[in-house]
Amino acid sequence: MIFDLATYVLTALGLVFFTAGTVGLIRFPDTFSRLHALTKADNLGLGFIALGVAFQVESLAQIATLALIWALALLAAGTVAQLVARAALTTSQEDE
Amino acid sequence: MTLALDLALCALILGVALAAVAGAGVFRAVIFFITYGLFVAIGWARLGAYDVALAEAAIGAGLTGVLLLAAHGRLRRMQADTTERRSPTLSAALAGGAIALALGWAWFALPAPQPPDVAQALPQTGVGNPVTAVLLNFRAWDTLLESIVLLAALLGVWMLARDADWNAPLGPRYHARPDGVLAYFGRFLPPIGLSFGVYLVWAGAESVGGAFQGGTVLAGVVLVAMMAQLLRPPRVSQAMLRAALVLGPGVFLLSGLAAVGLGREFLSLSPAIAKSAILIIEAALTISIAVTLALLVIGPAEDPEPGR
Amino acid sequence: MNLTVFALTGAALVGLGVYGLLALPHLLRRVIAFNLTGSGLFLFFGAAGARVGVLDAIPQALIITGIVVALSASALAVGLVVALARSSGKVVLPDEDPSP
Amino acid sequence: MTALVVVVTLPLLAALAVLVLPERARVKLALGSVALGVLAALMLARAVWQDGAVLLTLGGWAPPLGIALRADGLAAALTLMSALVMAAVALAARFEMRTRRVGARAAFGFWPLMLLLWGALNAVYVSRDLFNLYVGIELLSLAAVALVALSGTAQALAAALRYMIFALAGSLLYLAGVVLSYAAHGTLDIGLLGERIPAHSDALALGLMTAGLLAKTALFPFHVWLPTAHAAAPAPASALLSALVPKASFLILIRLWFEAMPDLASPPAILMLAMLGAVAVIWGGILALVQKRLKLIVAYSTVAQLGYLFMVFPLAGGAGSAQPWSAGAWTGAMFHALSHGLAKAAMFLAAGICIAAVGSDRLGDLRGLARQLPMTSFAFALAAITLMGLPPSGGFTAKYLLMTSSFAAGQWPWALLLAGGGLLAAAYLYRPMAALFAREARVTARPIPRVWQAVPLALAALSILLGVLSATPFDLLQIARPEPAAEGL
Amino acid sequence: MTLWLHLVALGLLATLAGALWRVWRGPSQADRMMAAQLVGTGGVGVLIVLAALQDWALLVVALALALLSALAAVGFVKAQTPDGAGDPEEQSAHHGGQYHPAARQKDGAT
Repeated sequence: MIFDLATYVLTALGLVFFTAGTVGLIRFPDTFSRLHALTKADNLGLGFIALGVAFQVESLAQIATLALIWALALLAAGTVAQLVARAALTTSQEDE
Repeated sequence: MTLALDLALCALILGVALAAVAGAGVFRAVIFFITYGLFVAIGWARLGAYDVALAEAAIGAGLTGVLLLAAHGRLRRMQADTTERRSPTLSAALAGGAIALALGWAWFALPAPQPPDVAQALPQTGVGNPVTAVLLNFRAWDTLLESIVLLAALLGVWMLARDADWNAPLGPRYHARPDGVLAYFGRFLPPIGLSFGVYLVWAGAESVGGAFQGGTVLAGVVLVAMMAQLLRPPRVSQAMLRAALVLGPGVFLLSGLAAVGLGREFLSLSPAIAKSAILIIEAALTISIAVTLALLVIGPAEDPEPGR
Repeated sequence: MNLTVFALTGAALVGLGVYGLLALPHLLRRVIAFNLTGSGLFLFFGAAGARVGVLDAIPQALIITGIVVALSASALAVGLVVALARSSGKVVLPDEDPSP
Repeated sequence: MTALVVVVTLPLLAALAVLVLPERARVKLALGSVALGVLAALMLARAVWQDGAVLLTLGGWAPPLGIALRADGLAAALTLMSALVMAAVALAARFEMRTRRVGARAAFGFWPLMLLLWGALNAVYVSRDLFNLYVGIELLSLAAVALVALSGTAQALAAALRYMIFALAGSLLYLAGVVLSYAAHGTLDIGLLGERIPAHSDALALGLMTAGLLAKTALFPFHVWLPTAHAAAPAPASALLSALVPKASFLILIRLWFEAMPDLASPPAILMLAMLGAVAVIWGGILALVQKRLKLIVAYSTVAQLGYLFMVFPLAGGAGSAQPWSAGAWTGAMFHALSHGLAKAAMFLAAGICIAAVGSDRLGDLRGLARQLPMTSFAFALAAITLMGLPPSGGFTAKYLLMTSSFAAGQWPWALLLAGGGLLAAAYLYRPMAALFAREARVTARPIPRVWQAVPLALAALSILLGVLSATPFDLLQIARPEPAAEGL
Repeated sequence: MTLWLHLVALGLLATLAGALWRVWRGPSQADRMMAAQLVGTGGVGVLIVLAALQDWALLVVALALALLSALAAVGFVKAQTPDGAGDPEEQSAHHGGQYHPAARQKDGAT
């Protein structure tokens, strides 16, 4: 029961963060502030979703997989954000 | 509730596809196509086709995306001419509309036959995952030919090298700052990817996974390692490379012929050894698929500075 | 009902892809359209295979094979597009009919 | 049964071996495998001849669960014809695709691609499974596209891309039909589909598959990719592309319309296919008439010659299948496929020799070449006899059979078309022959090894022999010929 | 719980639709790519939720997606560098870590 409650709260939090990230992505004025807002929000969002779902799992292996997914997403997002920021810095332009 | 979810998902799939086809700009189309692969993978998950979802996530959202992004970058650097000729838009729209309507009509006209009973024959195949049983046992000939299709495509891509570049290493000369985040990422990812890919092949016998999915993940690992300059791009002439390419189809073909040698049908696996035989074939296939896919993405041999 | 949604989405994707394959001049976009058509077809196939309750394993296996074949074809097509652009400077097909 | 296994696996194994073995073993291995392939095809034909169709359920799983292979007389004949063409092409390529002539890249790539193409052809000839056929024709198309692009020029790349777009669109249409067939009947096996309970979606499925296969067979109006693609490839590759590749998709059409869904062969559909074939014969002939390059003439003649194959639909398909003349018409069309394969390969290989000798295939540059290359010019002339349908060639037997059945069926317009197409072929083939056999010699030709010159001659002679000794192939083609459709009556 | 998880999945899909707007709008290629990255992360989230709803085997799909969507982004970064094979960090190191207008050139034409 308490596990279910944790799931409700945590997934809702995750959803809030995802929404915040998207709003930032839409509303912020320039590429860099968008980038900045985005990476924070979606990592936290995914983290809360994974954590929330973790309260429903059937085995430890699934928790480990969830943790791995989150770690991977964190790492990838961090790396990619850094690289894209650099790339945008050196070659930033309106495309097409 | 599930209907709302599926409707939302399908609306996204269609919207993204429409944006990829109708939106101006090639780069935008490429990015929309990458997100398209992701939504379709979720769609497969909703349909209960987990093996397909895995393949679509790995191939549609991953490898095809890299392939198209790299090609777009090259075209941009060549400053290629995209002056467009007038296209027969109306007739194309009519053809597309007609085929969509025809398929839509067919959906409601289709009888629902009983499919072949895979479950009943499953115990004799040596594996518990029915999709793997179909791919590696019931319809092994398809899978064998498919692994050779990959090889044919790679040969075709290799033939696109300029004659002067033929002996150069394959693909672009990737380089990265040794202490930069890219190199760090390139060192961190391969161990995880490698174990995950191997896991997928091994697990594919009983649950979600399989040689193609595992091979695709491994190809992704190889690509990241190459992009982070941890792995040198090979040359066409390397014997090890060619051996890796033909290992999978070769083992598959020879095991099929071994059955003939033992007086059984071509490509048959006796239930007693089927499980281990399938694992061996899949392991060999995975290596070939991983190498072939990675090389398909990086492209033909090229010398970045011709004339030197 | 849910299956119908997926099947009709698949049918619409096929139509969209065929339109793109015929109407888009940029060759890279044609490759994308080809992939959309293929995956729409597979979606239709998947929905059809799921009508008997659980999804039939044979369509799943065929779809996986089809996805890999489509990737092979796309890779060759993309390679050809890049090679053509390198040697002729164009990303659209020249108007045809060779000089007799 | 063993022969069938060898026929489908040998080319693939050889392709893999060519990739791993060191360079000097490459050509020897390819030649050896081709020789073995001819032998295996002969064995298969003998097995079919003696015991009827050879059936193989792969992995021991009978359809609908598994895939069945079946070699009937037609498949055996096509396998043998392909093996002979492959052998000739390999012998010619030994000279033509040398590193010194075409560079290391093309000299390497040609061999595995040729072998893969061959493996795909054999797989398609004998497969009974619609999806397996899809994988087979994809392998075929990818190898063929790569062969077109082999020379690496901008023209070749554009031709390869145009071919690729048609091939991809064709595959998708075919695949759409396959999906509908499986969704409606739960099987992909051609034999089981023949016994199916008809569904409303069948006509759509057959229509989609047919449209896709027509694009791959390059039937008018889908022929636009063929001439440039076939002319852009190196001559040995052109020989394969023109002589063999369209036959594979045509064979699938035959399997669909005569075996899987013969009940759907309605008169309008059949007439439509035949009319497209007729237009192809005329239009391809006219375009061949105005070309100035030898390879383009030969390529456009392929567009025209493929049109004859579609005479099989009005004369032997649908309601006609139960008629006494249907056997003749069916066999005539298949005879045409065989003799055209041999003759067309001979022509392209001869064109390759001309290009090697004078460095061009413009008709003006070939004048008087017959003096320096008598064997090659004679080979071209013999092949031309087959394409015109003059006795005693295989082309004559084919047209004779088709013509007698069209008279017997009272469908004389097709007889008129056969005669007119023959005249047109004579007209467009006269021009290169007049150039080759002209009195004045414009250029001095580089010397060409006699063995190489003998290769197209042997193929052309075979295409004539097919007519002289037509009884055996005639009987072979009858073995396990599709039964007349019960509902066609 | 089932209902709630469905709602979460729907909510996630809705935010992804918002991110797609940015992919459409751009204006720079980096904007589109980052938005696609958010779509990727969100897609992983949806799959995790579906795993809880339908079958835990879907976690494997989520993992594969997380792994390979990073690959696409790295491919994008590579394609953005002047020779199509470099590393943005390396580039800025070359130019003394400074923003260098010369690298701006010839990118307008796509």
